[in-house]
Amino acid sequence: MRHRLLVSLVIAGTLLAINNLHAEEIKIGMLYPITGGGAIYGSPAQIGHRMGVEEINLDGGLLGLQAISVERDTKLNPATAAAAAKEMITKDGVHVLIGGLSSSVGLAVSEVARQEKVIYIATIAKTIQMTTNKRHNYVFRTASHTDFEGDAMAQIAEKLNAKSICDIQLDYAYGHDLAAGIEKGLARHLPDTKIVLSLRPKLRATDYNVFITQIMGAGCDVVTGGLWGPHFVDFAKQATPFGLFQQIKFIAGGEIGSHEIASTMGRDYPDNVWANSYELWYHHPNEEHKKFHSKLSAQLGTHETTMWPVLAVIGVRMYAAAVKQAGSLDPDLVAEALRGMSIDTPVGPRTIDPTTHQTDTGQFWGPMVKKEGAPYRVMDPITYIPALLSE
Amino acid sequence: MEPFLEFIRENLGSPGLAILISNPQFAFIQLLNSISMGMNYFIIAAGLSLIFGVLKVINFAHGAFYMFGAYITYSVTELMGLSFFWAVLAAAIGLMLMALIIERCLFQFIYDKEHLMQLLLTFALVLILGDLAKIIWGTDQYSVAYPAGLAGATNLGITFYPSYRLMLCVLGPAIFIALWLFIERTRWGRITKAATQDRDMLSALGINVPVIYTIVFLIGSALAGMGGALASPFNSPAPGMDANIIVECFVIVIIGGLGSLWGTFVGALIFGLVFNFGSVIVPNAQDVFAFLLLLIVLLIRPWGLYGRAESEGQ
Amino acid sequence: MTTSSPKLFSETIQPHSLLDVKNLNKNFAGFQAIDGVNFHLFPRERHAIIGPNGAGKTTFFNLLTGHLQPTSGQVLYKGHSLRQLAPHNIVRLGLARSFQLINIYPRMTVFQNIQVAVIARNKKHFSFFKSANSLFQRESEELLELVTLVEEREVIAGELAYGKQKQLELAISLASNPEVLLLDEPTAGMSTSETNEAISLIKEISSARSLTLLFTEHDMGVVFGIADQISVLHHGKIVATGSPEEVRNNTTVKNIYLGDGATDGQS
Amino acid sequence: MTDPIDRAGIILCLISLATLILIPAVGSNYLVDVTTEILIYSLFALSLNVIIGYSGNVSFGHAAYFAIGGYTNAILLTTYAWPLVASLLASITVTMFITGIVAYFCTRLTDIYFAMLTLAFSMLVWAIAFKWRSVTGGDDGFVGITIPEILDQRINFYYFTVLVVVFSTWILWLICHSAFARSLLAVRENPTRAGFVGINTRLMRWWAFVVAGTFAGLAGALFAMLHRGMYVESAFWTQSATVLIMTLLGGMFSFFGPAIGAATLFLLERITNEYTEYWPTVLGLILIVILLFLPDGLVGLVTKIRNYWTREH
Repeated sequence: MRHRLLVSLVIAGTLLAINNLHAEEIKIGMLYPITGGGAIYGSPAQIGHRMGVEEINLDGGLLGLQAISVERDTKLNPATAAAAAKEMITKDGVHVLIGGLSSSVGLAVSEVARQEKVIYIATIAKTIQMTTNKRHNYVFRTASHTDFEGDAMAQIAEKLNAKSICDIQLDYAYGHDLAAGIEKGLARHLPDTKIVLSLRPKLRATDYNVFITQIMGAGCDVVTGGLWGPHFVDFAKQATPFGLFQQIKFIAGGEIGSHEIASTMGRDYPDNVWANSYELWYHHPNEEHKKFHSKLSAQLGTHETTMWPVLAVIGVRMYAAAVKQAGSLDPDLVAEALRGMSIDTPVGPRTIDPTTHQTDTGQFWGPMVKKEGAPYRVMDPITYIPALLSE
Repeated sequence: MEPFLEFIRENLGSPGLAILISNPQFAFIQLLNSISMGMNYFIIAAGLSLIFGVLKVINFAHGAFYMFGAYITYSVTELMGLSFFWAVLAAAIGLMLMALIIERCLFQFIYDKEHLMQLLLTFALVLILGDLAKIIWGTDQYSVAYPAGLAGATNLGITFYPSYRLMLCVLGPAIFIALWLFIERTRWGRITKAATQDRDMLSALGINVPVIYTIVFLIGSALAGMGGALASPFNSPAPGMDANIIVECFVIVIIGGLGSLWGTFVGALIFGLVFNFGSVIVPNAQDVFAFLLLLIVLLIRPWGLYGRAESEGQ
Repeated sequence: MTTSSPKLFSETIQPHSLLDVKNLNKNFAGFQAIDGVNFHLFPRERHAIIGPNGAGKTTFFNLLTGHLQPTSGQVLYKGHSLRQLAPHNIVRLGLARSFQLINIYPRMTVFQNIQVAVIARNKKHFSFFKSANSLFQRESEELLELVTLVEEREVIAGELAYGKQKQLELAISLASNPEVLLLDEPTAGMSTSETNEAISLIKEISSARSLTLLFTEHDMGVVFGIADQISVLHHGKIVATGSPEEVRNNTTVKNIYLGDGATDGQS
Repeated sequence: MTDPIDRAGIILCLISLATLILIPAVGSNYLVDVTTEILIYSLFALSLNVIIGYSGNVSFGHAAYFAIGGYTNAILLTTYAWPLVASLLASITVTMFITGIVAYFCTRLTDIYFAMLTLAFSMLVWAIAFKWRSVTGGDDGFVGITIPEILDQRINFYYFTVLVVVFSTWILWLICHSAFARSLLAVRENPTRAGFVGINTRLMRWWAFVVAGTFAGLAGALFAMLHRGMYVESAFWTQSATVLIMTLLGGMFSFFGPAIGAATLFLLERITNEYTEYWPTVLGLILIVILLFLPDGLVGLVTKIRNYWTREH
């Protein structure tokens, strides 16, 4: 029984090995969750990834080679992602890995990249570890990270003149990291303001009443939170009847200012929320963004577009630019080119720090307000808070 | 040992307990939180419990039914523009239809198989229904508005409390009483109850047992759909919401005692209380409450609070 | 063959009895299934317990083997209390039983069915690395011979004919090498010819192995064919004990089987 | 449940072993990686079958012991820099010890209650791995496990895995064909009868649980080394469900069935994922087919076909 399977495996493996001998294409590996709960983000990111690859080919390819996209579902599971990353490298022969949504998936893929000496560009995962203690030669990040995000939130708290702060973060890696980032940011911008209450609802929590009532009893004037996606939607829907948003200002990290959250919530989007987003379809920081948006909206078939595709596109572009500069696919040369690499993107210029491998990815921040004619809330005024840890 | 002690220190100790003791209003609000949460869970778990009681099948797909209920509510209210009441009805009926198809095409063939087989068949359904929801509704998340008149808060004298959640506090017991009356006071109910105890006896009496199975499965599924519909204003329909709820429903049904409606009701309340008061006292242990509760109950009472032992002498 | 013959309605504990039951009660949610039974089993007896349906025979049996726990009273085997003792410990003391409904391992072969019992008696069931196939082959085969199942050695037990399954179960019980063998309705559901074979088989085995036998049975042919002592159970009480002759002539017993008790038995 | 050690069986085993030894000669890193992972999952599934197939209890939390073994190995190798052999032995011992405690409580119950209690315990293990960040890395995962330099080479690690898995399989094979396993089968088939021939049924089930958990721990330890990381998802109940499906797919009434199921499911998932994002549906349909038509799994199917064939000719 067992040997038959193995024999067929051997045959399959031989064929694949032969296949891989002549690389005539540049294989761009993609790792996003496209099934289960993570698909809310992974599926739009997948579209962006494909757009990025298409761009390369429209541009005449790289080093005279066409680019193709090799895609795998991570299922938001680090072990699955690691196995998929390995498979893409050893079987499909990808030249680069791009993507990764959660901290653990990002770190797991980064570990594979280190072992296999393949470039990995993290486009969404924000964990600080990736570019600090877990950094290695081949990992780069185009996403923001929790220290940048926390610092921006502290800056807004300063602008809002916060006296005492309640912090609510999901009880997992991103939440813990962001809480630390906010604390560091507060030390810089508002050294006298204290966090009076720290709450940690579990990841994928469904009931926030117990936390909402604690916040309302704690006497803070500002809440900082990293409740992303459905967490924020549920929290806000449950907090509104308590009148939380009438009493307290909410600084929401986790891209709560993005189009998909605002449009999903429509008229239920609460008052007094200051939120962030990587990109806003109605805000054009440069000419390229207009073109990008019309292309994306044609792709999606809707005028309004989500934020995730641009993150994926930036990752692919960063790699393409590095290959061009290195004039080679050799990962060491490409990594060398990536250090300090600077490109233009639809959301402004982006540069990778040569020592930390972290891109200076800032975000748009602003209060979410009702506007004439818009069916849902928009950010206004929009401020770009750059990725600088000001002293 | 040192890292373990640190781990304990990190996770214990909060100002919550002090507030709870010193502020009765705060404690009262937590009580309301517990009840409304428990009732939301009860409506869903009652269906699970009913199905187990009669069919002896632990239905993993119950969470998926709940998710479909929430999605249907979104479609009916936001896309078709009908009122919330019709959406709840549509969710219940929609799930009944879905359950009918599943029961006739799949379930009826595995009633005589081992429990493991049945459990895994429902697990297969979870996988397929998850993809089906993705095909129909995509991977976006949606928001369902509170029904008119229940969006705000009600003044209870001591405190204001969200009207919608208060409605759940009333609706939960109402559904419990309705189910109880159905089982205790109607012919169909009595037959159903008899079916929980001895299937062979019923078929010997000439009662069409398969029909009872079908009906119970439909009612149980309708409750899941209704639960999803009722939760949708504060739990946004999104992929993966089935997985978020099903394990907690298992915990409730098992600590109450499999197949006992009263047990499920009590289990849901206990779960609500432990979850809410636990979150106040130990604010970062939400992940553990459900399983700790299950563990403690099963260690003390292996067949749940109101469950009966499988057989004497075993 | 038989040794002492106790008096009718004996209340005193004989020093040499194997099994003593003292004032045994079992109550099922208000229903008194066993009502203050005193009973003694002496070495090498072939003792039958009879009584109409619902008299409490099977309950009494299950109480003796620890399968049920009594509400009150005592079961002593060679002076040891059996209360709270797990089945496997009771078997260790030399008490084996069969069941009224067939109780074998249906998906294992006939040989394996018997072998498991032999393994257990030799306390080899925690041998993790001793290959099972050749273990206790001779001993298991002897038992197969004893119950005349040699030809069915490799048959899956669940596929055997009913009578043969009963024979197999007897062999399983014998494999624990008991001093006392308790058989619950050993011929229930058998055809006449199977029953006759079973009677001679049981007789033969019990004398060959010097077994003490305690069994319940409703077929009087079987009872009088095997037993040298009979106790009559009625409404959870033992109303008579004695030799077959004595019991046959006992008026109470006659009343139970012919008089009012007969209708009782139908309920 | 009998696997007669006939000549054909021995030849089959030798061929499998030879194939395993020769695989790296093909020169495909992918093939080596996939085979390594399949071997680990095979051991995991084989261990689960000691509970399911032999003692007749369905564990819904087997991933917990896999994770305990994996985390223990990860922590000892990396945080405390233990040598490999010591760390592996310690991982097995720790898993055995914890399984023993859990099994003490679980074996009090049977059937669905047993399944649910194993689920509860496994989720507790998951929660501890999740919350105890300073030791396990929490949900960031325990990334960057240091393994001895010699095993850093893909081929060397492969042969190491072959060695460990083949040896463990041999031990499991001995156990599953021992007097213990035969008595355990009796407990599965008829616990009442088994009790009345003198078998302590609960203790038997306890041992089965411990054996199963221990080998799952070893599989987990290998898994952590292969991925140079251990993640909380490996303790989640969905992982337990996956290994359960593997066991069922191969066939729980034969010794090698679960290993075949593990290999099949693993390859199926890899292949399907390349063509469609609807792997869950594919898995669901596979499950339904097994449950409705192939109760004895792939091994049962092969036996059926062979019987049909021999009858025809």
